[in-house]
Amino acid sequence: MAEAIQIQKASAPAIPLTQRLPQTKGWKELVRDIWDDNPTFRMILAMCPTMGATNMAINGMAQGLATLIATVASSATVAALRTIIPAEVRLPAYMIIIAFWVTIVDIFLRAYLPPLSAALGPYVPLIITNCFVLGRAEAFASQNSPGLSALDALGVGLGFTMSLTLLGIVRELLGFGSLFGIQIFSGWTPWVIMIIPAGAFLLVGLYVGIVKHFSPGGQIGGGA
Amino acid sequence: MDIFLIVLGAILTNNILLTTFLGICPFIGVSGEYASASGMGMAVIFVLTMTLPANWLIKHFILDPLGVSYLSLIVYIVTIAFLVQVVEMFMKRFLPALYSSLGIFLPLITVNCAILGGVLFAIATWNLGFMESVAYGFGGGVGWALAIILMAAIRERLRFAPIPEGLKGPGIALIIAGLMAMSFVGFSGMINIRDFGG
Amino acid sequence: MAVLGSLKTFKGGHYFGLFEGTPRGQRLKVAPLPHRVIIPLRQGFSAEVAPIVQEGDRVKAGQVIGRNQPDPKKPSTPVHASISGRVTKIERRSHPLGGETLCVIIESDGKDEWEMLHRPANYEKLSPEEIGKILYEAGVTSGGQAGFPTIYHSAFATPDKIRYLIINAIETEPFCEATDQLMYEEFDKFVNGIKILRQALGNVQVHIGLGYNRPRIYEELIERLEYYDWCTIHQLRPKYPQGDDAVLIRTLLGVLLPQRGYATDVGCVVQDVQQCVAAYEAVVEGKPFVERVVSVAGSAVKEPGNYRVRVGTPIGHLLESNLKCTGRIVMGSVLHGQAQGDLDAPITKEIPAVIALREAERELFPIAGLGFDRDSFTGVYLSVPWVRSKRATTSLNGNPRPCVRCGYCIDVCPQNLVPALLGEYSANGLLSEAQELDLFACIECGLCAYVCPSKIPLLEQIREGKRKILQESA
Amino acid sequence: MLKDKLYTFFEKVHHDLQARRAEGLAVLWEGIKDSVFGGSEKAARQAPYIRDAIGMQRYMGSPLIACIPLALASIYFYGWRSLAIIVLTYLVGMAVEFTFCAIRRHEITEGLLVTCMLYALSLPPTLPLWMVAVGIAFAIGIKELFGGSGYNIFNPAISGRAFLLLAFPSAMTTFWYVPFNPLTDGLGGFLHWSPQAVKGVDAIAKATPLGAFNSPDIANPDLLTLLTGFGRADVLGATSAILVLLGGLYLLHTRVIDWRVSIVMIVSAGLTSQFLSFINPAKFPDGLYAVLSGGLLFAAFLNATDPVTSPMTVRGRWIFGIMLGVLTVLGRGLTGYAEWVTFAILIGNMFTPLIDRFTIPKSFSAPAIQKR
Repeated sequence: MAEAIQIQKASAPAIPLTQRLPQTKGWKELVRDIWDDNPTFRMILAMCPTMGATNMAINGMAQGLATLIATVASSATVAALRTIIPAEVRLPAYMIIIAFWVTIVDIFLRAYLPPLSAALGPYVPLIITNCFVLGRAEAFASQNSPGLSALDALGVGLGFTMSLTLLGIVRELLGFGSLFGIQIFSGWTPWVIMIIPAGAFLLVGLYVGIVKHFSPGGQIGGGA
Repeated sequence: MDIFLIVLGAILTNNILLTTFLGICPFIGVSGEYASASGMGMAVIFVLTMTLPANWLIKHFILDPLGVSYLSLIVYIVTIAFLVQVVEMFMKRFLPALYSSLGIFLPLITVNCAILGGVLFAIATWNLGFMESVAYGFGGGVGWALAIILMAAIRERLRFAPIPEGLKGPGIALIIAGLMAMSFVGFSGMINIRDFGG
Repeated sequence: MAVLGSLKTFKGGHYFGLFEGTPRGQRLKVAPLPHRVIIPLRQGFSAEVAPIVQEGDRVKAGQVIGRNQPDPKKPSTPVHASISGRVTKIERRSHPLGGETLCVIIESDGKDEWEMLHRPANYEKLSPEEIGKILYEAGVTSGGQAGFPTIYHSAFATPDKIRYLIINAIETEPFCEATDQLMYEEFDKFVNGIKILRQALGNVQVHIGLGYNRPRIYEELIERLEYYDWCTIHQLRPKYPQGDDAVLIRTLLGVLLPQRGYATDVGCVVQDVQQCVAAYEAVVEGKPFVERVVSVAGSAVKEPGNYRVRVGTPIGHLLESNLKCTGRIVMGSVLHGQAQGDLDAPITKEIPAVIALREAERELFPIAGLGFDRDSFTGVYLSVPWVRSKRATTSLNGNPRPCVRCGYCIDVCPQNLVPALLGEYSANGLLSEAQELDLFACIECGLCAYVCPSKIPLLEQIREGKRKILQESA
Repeated sequence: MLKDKLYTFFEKVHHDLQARRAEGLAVLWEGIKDSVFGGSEKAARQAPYIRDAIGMQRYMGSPLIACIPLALASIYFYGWRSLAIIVLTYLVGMAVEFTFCAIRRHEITEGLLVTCMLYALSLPPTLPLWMVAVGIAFAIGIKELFGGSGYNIFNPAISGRAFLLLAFPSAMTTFWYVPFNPLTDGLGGFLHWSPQAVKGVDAIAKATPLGAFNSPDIANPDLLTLLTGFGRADVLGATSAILVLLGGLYLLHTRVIDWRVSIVMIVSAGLTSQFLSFINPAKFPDGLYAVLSGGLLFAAFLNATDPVTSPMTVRGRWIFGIMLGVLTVLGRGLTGYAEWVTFAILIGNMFTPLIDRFTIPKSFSAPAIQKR
């Protein structure tokens, strides 16, 4: 965890893509978080839901959005409470805050979208241990205003949602021949391997390689 | 016999890492060197074997009777963090040799999803009994440790391999994990831990 | 005397086929006297001695031309002129076994006058010290590339620590036939040389390692040494590198040599046939060690043969009229020796053979060949025992490729190492890990690189690794 | 001399390609030159100055020689379609490998030829051709992602096959032809495209030996059928056990494969199955049947012995062989998959670096002594 946070801090400066875009602080944070610090493909964080919840595009998207909401909410909360929480107990406190928000999201999903909740299984509660949620809280929200923190978390969450949806699309397309549940190829021979864990590992590995190949630089990390 | 089957199943058919994707981040991050990988593996075995029964007890004797199971996530994570702290302090005090080899990995484990994930799968999803939970905790830890140790040995052998630049490090590790998962598919259907749940 | 019935051998190794241009069974011929000899003032790894002649001096064969004060820390022996004539030059040249050294160049006067050592009446009455002194004065150095002085004032062989004298009478290097021939032709000198060396070491136990493909010598040795209980004759499989000190001692005595150590560290002195003969000639005939036997061999040589050659003879003198095509000249061993570009490089006391190999030749689709004349550790070619000469060129016989971990190098390694890993680690700078895998147990026999189907220069990588480690620790 | 002229030509074109910065093409051209001259023109620049006659071409050529009878037999048994599978495999495999070599500028290695042959021979004769192409593309692609021959942790042919097994399980495991039988069909497959084309849908009614064993209502083929392959439905290369054995013995003779992997694997599988058949004859066949069915012989001689993916130490090879044999039999009996040889080899490959790590032999030397 400590490692992951350091990596995130270290990777912040000198990103060319950010300089070609509008230069407001919030916007910069957002873009950096979506692309250059993309939690899955560049930071290699939060791998469990990345693979566990992406066998269908809709699952990937739902998992991504759930994570996004939890991240934004907890980052904003942490930022709001940053002056109150004593430094010594900040990590446990952050975890409790995150666990609280994740519980809310989980209960919400169970109440209003039960099939989706069943499909995602324990991967929604597992958002608690997605290191980048805690990472954003520790690295950014603990030093910034709630608004900026929410924007920062939104960036990360969008990047995460994007990656998961992308993975889900490919896996569903090859695995079922459909997209968001709609059959695209008729008479498609399903590639079963894309639905089982092995396919997830291989695909994420390839994605990581491709992303790193086409935009080298930045920090590829991998911590807890 | 059931206990033995659960341990075996947790290692082979329901490998916590290769079939349920738990604990991949440290699996990728710490598998670069054999020594640290085996240290991390041992630490996970240790913590998982302890936290699973502890959380089982909390669920069945505190949360369920009080009817506050909606708080379970928060309680689990706090318990895990607390237990890891206790283990760390205990080790530092009484087992300094073990502490020096595992100590640096212990704080990392709190946010290792293998721990919380193991708890959620065993207690919430499959609803295992107490002894079964202990067995699953131990077996899951062993399965995770086995995977990371294999991965470390493989990556040590690939030290000088001309892997494409983009895949070096995490990329190739994920692909290796994919092939490992492919070979573990062979075990599927042998034992299913779900069958032992209530 | 104890005779051991069973054949002894060691793990690994390789039986080489009979290569094209091997002078097997050819009688020793006396090489014509060279017009000029170049005599290095250093033997192998021992210390360089100071010249005691000057340019223009006249010398006789066997006359001392360089010596140091005896110093146990820097072992050396006197160096003798090997022909009679005039010293024309004293200059630094490269030593055929590596490095630079001072050399004395003598122009022959064609007379071949000798200056002998003082000759005692009966060697059997001499004390070890006296024999040692004679051997020292005669410049008898041990064989092998180390080239240490045999006994006297050597820091590596103090007689009281020595328990065994080991006679290396098995020649397993490809192309090296001269010492075997010497054993046949000078059998008396050989046997008496063993006795003299034993006496000089204080009557230690003697173990003779002999190839089992030499049954005649074996029977003669038994006949001659039957009544001595200090002597054991071992019949060994003629597998390369049985003649290496570490392998020979392990096979005969079951003792492991320490890493970076020598035979003397485990109480052994290993001597070759040539040294036994030289010891006899020095002590009984008073002849300094200025002439040795050398095989002139290889696929580029017209008439391979075994010669008695004066030390310091330039290899060009032996080869120039004898080459049938251009080739690569290797001194000593084709497996671990040095290629020599300079035809002026002199024969030294340590060099048993001069080998000229044909250069690699282009072949169309060599993969399609049946390969009756190919030597291989594997059975992929139909190389058969009745083909009497195997092809010997410098060709790699394949393309360099990444290691496929076939394990052949492990199979052949006589030291039970993992050469593929040693090479990989050495080449990639993981020196401490290479050392953990006992890099220094490697005896540099070269077999790993010989058998490697991926044509990885393992020997060179391992040597480089050792060199780097020694540099770092120095 | 023809060969000298040819060599100069090769050198000239290579030089031209490099001058035009077409380095990818230059790499391919170099590969063609290497296959013509076999490295015979390259000289040893360092000791040892003479080298063993075996090079990678001949080393990798030996399994191919062992496979030629199997390939011919597969054409006989299953018609020209099996040749189409083999040729397609080579075309796609080479295309993928050449692309990688040209992009990554590393030499083309001979392992490709073996991989393609072993992969093609381990496929069922009914497999759609596009699946053949996908599988071999995966196999070679994964190998190249690891850095090419010599660095691949997993046997490429087996990983390609495993990919197909997991991606298209029904195509890989349900449809089997009855092969042409020399006793009744004369020239058999040499005259036909596939058994189905002659015998109609009935041809797809046969179970493989393992399939027959696993389903109680199909009679097990007898020993002679298993050995000769006459009337035995199986994958292309493993139909006739005798031919596989012949190839295996040839490879053992050449030392290209190690008996410590192949024979040990076969024997341990046989013993394990024999022993377990006493306990549960419904799930475990007797030893001989276990060895002769399910492609075990083929895999033991040709796949498991792949040097890159099996341990390099002697003790390691023992462990590897025993592990594979036991795993195969246990897996077949305890899980639903008949294809356990494939999984066992993948698992063995996975363990190889670890086994190698712990089986480094102890050198024949005493520790260094302190010098004065």
